[in-house]
Amino acid sequence: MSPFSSPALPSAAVPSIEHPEDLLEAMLLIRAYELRLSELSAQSGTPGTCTAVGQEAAAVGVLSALRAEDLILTNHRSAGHLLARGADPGRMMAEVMGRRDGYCKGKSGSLHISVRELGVVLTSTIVGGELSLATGVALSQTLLGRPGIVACFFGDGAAGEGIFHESLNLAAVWKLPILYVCENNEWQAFVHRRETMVGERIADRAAPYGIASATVDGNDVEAVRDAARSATAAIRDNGRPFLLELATYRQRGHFEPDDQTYVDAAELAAWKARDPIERMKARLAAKDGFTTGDFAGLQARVAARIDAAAAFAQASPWPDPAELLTDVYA
Amino acid sequence: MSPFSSPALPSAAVPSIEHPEDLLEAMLLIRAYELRLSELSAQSGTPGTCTAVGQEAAAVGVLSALRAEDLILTNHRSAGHLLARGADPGRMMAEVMGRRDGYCKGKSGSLHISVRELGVVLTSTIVGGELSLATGVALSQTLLGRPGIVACFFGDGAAGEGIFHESLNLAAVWKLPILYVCENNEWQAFVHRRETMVGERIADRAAPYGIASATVDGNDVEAVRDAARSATAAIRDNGRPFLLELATYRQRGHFEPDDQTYVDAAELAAWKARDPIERMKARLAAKDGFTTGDFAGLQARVAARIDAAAAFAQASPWPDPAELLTDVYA
Amino acid sequence: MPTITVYDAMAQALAEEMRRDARVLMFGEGVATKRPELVGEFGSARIRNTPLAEGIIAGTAVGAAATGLRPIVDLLFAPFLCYAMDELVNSAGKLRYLSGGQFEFPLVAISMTGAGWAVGSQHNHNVEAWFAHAPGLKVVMPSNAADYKGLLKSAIRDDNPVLFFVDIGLLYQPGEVPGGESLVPLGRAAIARPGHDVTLVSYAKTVAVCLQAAEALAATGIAAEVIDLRTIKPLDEATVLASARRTGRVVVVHEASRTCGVGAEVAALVAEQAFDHLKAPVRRVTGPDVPPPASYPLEQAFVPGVDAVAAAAKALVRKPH
Amino acid sequence: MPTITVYDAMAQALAEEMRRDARVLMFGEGVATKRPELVGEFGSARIRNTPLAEGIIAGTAVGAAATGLRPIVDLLFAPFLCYAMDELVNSAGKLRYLSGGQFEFPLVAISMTGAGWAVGSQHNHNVEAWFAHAPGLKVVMPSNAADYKGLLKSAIRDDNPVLFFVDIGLLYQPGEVPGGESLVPLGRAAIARPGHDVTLVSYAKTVAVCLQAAEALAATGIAAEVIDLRTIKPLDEATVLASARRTGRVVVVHEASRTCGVGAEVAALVAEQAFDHLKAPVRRVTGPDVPPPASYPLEQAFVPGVDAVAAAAKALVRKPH
Ligand SMILES: Cc1ncc(C[n+]2csc(CCOP(=O)(O)OP(=O)(O)O)c2C)c(N)n1
Ligand SMILES: Cc1ncc(C[n+]2csc(CCOP(=O)(O)OP(=O)(O)O)c2C)c(N)n1
Ligand SMILES: [Mg+2]
Ligand SMILES: [Mg+2]
Repeated sequence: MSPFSSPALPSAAVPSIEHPEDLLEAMLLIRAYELRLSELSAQSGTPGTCTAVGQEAAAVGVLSALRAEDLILTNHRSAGHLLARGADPGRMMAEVMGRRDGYCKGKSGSLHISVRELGVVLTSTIVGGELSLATGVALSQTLLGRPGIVACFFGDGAAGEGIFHESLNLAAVWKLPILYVCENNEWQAFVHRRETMVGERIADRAAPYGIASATVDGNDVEAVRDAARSATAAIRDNGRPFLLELATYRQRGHFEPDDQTYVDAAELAAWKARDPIERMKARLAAKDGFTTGDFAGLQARVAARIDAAAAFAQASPWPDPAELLTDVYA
Repeated sequence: MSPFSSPALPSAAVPSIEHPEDLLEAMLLIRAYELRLSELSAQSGTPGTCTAVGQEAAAVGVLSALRAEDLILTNHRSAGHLLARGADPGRMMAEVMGRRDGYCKGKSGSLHISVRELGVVLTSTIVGGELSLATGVALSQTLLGRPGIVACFFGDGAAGEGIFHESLNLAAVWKLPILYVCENNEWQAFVHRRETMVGERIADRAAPYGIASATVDGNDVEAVRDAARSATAAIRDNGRPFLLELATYRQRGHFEPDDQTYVDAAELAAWKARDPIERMKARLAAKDGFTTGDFAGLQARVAARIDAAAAFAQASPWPDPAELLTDVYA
Repeated sequence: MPTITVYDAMAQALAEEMRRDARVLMFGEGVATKRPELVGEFGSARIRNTPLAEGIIAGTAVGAAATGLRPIVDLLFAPFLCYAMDELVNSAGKLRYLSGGQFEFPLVAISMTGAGWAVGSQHNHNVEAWFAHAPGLKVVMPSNAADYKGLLKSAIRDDNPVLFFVDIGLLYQPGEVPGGESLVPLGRAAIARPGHDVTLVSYAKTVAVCLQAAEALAATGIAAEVIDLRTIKPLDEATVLASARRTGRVVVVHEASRTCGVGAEVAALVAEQAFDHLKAPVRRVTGPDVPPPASYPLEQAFVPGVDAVAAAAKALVRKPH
Repeated sequence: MPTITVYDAMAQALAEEMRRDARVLMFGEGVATKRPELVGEFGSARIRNTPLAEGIIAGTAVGAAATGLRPIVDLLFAPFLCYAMDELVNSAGKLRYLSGGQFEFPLVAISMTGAGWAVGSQHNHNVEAWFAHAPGLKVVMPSNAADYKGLLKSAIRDDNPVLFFVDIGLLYQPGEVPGGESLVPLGRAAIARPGHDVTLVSYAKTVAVCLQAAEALAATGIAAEVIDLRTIKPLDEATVLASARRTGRVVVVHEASRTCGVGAEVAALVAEQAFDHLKAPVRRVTGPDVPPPASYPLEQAFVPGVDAVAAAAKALVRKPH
């Protein structure tokens, strides 16, 4: 059935991340964006954010495997997903700052940025919120005959909420085309993952629901992309959900600023040594003759974009006070 | 730590179900109790109930493996658990009828009968309610240094609620002594279990949490008792949760009266042929020389108890209207 | 006009709206089992049983609504809404606003509540006020078969999330239901009986209680006006205030517990906006602040009775001012 | 008296009560990480981190409370209570009643809410009225450091489930806190400032708004009495009504949305019980019926301001009657 054409999603152009250098540049952009916001929030009146520094390969690897027609659900730690999908860092920063030109008119702030025109729908900062909504989005895709699958990003912590289990089970029973992407970054705000579960792998929770799964090195952007490609191929083929777990690490605190006094220094150092950007840079240098100069060029390009974004956001006006009362009902 | 002695639970005598004939008699009592209430509710103003006809072996088998010091949580389909624990069928019927002498003064009705003095605590008719509470009861046992473990009965449907997952995970992480007993009776009110999950076994959901599990024939009372004995022995030994799944079948409707038009006749007939009472009776006849006369004797004893119970309940007065406003706050 | 039960009136509304709009679908625990005629007409893609998991049922509806479908979910008994609060309140009610208006949430969440089945407060708990207090939601709770049909149809056509409460005490009550579209708009109260001495404001099963009380009052020479709110949010303030200003005396009646209930809102509204016309205090006759019990006589005692409503109205009319 | 923040006042209350009663324990997401001093003194059995799962955190507290422990759970931000509604409402609030009084539920559920951090309505949503509307629960929401300490201690000692709301706008505000036991009883409002022309009834962060408004009103010759409810359920009706009868004019002020909020209850109470003493309508000055936005200026605009409160009070006093 699909006699009704609902508004197509997404409606804007989605960039393709194809070449190894694109992967690196996308990660650099995310890193620069998040570090800039961290600096700003440390100094002045800019609100704090949840950064995903150290997890850029997860966002970029998965997004590079998606198609324009696919839809995405994400959460509080969403900047990487949004930027890799092609969101404008200026409008994102404006949103973080609560300004008029933000993607959500400043009403969201950093925690629930949706960009409908890019197919990034229904972002929720309720941990597990995206898991509760993804099934419905996938049901729409299926019943309205739209081609895209649904990618749903969530954390290892979210996998402790009951709604994770309800979502997986329904997706399995109803055969919904969902790529569940668990960014297992070892932290759940101020609690280490180890304190919250027996065992190591979230992916193990898929099998009882009859859902296929895989765990890959989430700090290797090409490994993530390859795993996401085969997972999405399977979903497009059989219409069933798949759970992809990305083993990674949250290098900075939960919410800026965060002194990380509760973090084990050795663990942090070990993961910093596996930084996804450094690894990709080294691989490019070794394999493709990527030079320091090439890298500097990428960094300059990224820095310029972030400078422009910050300037745009800071110049954006506050919302009109009357906005307090709009957008409640359709 | 346990400097504080909180009121001991349970405080009343709990019967022991030892001999094969005890197992049979306990099942017969449950069957007679539930059929009597079904008849009463079909005729007159007696409220309907959720019966567990066909599932008696589950209740009796597990309860026969528990000790007096153990605590029990159950749900809307609790009559078997209560009776096997030694609850007075007269006070139970009075509760079902909303009378003053009910275990809960008539305020519960059939759906949430708790009997604190027997250690049957916090019965909830919210599907999954018992799963949400069992962890706290087990935490009390552990921290207050009380010896008993906690048995938590729930259905295959309850295993679809997210709280099931949260409960198992917390019990595993905190090492709580809980025997999770899933009575998989193939029905979830008016929905067949097959429509609600991929695969057949609820027990498969335990492993990802590091929880041991087993599935046994829930219509074989001795098999259930044996499985419950080894599960409880493991829990008493290692202090960790265990999930025991009992494969059984709900022979009557969800809530009396129920015409079961939605039930597959062949499936129902196949399960009726595996009736737990008939099977135990046949086994006793074969192995222990149990005669038709012996059986008639048991049945007569049980019938007399149920007659007396019904008479007691029907004679019990309605609660005083002032009771509407009591028992809200401690 | 044909006389049918509330249950059948709702069944008509569902079938008509599904026929009208292929984006409308319905799911929930046992929905397909209980409505085989809808499965027959619309197929199993649009009428679905679900696993037993209210959170994901509601969440799926919210996600589907935002992306092109118009789901109806049956969440059975109102206390089970507790498992779906995040999806209804934090997602359906807030994500339009938080996204700066990017999404619409045309969905209906049906649940049953109220005394009548002696099943106790884990099945019977009137929580409509919760959803009136939360932003971004609409709340409907009709009192008769025609309104159940007409309001359910309007709720399905509305582009916002609507909580649709069914009073189980009314479910099998027959009533006249007009043919044709017979839409009843959301947000419009009905004057169930006109009168000029005192206004009885109510909704759901206690509308009938108020009508009986009005009948009894008429016998003593008091003309009571009975207002059936029908929609709790948006509240039809104009109709309530016009009546309050006309009669100068208001009794608010509902089954839900008193504290912070819908009656508090109506009383506060009247005390604020119709104060100058009031000839007597605004009275509330409501269920008590206790969990509804199962025992039949206690359950019945929970619900405001005709005598209590009539007595409250009489006291206001007699009051010198 | 020492001056400490609300956060520290609460920390004192927790430590003192855990010292006093070995059955008291506390758990929640990050509780042990954030309170290492309590872990140090009381050990990791009594101060626990949990998995990220509000339902089971609350349910565990309910089960533990019924069987001998006295748990405190930190559920972080009030919107997350949506995941714990079943456990709080259907279990903690009802199972004593449904069991005919067999169990007690001495537990405290702490959560934060209110404007101040510009985090939007999935972190900031004042839902205290929900729990006042549900049976069997108590609800506390203090306005100053001394009350945070004294009421938290009383909540921990209470044998019933208490929802303890922390206004994040107050969390790091300093205040004088007396030494010693300094218990503040549940259910008792405070007269934060006496006056005879108009009564401002409030709680949490808007008490300070009312005090500033009272100051401004004093400059124009109007003596406003400010009542700090402190406990929302049980509501101290006597204190509110005595003041309303004395001044004849009442403004209810809170940050939560208007419809079916605590202000509706207070206004309805006054309109019902103090009607004969009222010289003017009962006014509500509350947050609007919209989700609190993240953008800082919009978030601030959500909260009732000094000017709005003073203007409402002035209008009542000027009103001829
Ligand atoms: C229901 C709910 N509980 C708690 C929080 C507070 N919180 C925000 S993020 C977070 C940690 C989430 O951990 P995880 O799912 O692993 O995602 P990560 O932050 O590591 O990306 C917590 C506890 C929340 N936003 N929602
Ligand atoms: C949260 C909730 N949802 C729905 C119901 C209605 N209901 C009562 S029993 C039941 C079926 C439960 O199935 P299962 O857990 O398998 O237990 P069984 O009844 O088969 O013993 C349902 C849907 C309920 N009581 N609570
Ligand atoms: Mg994480
Ligand atoms: Mg079942």
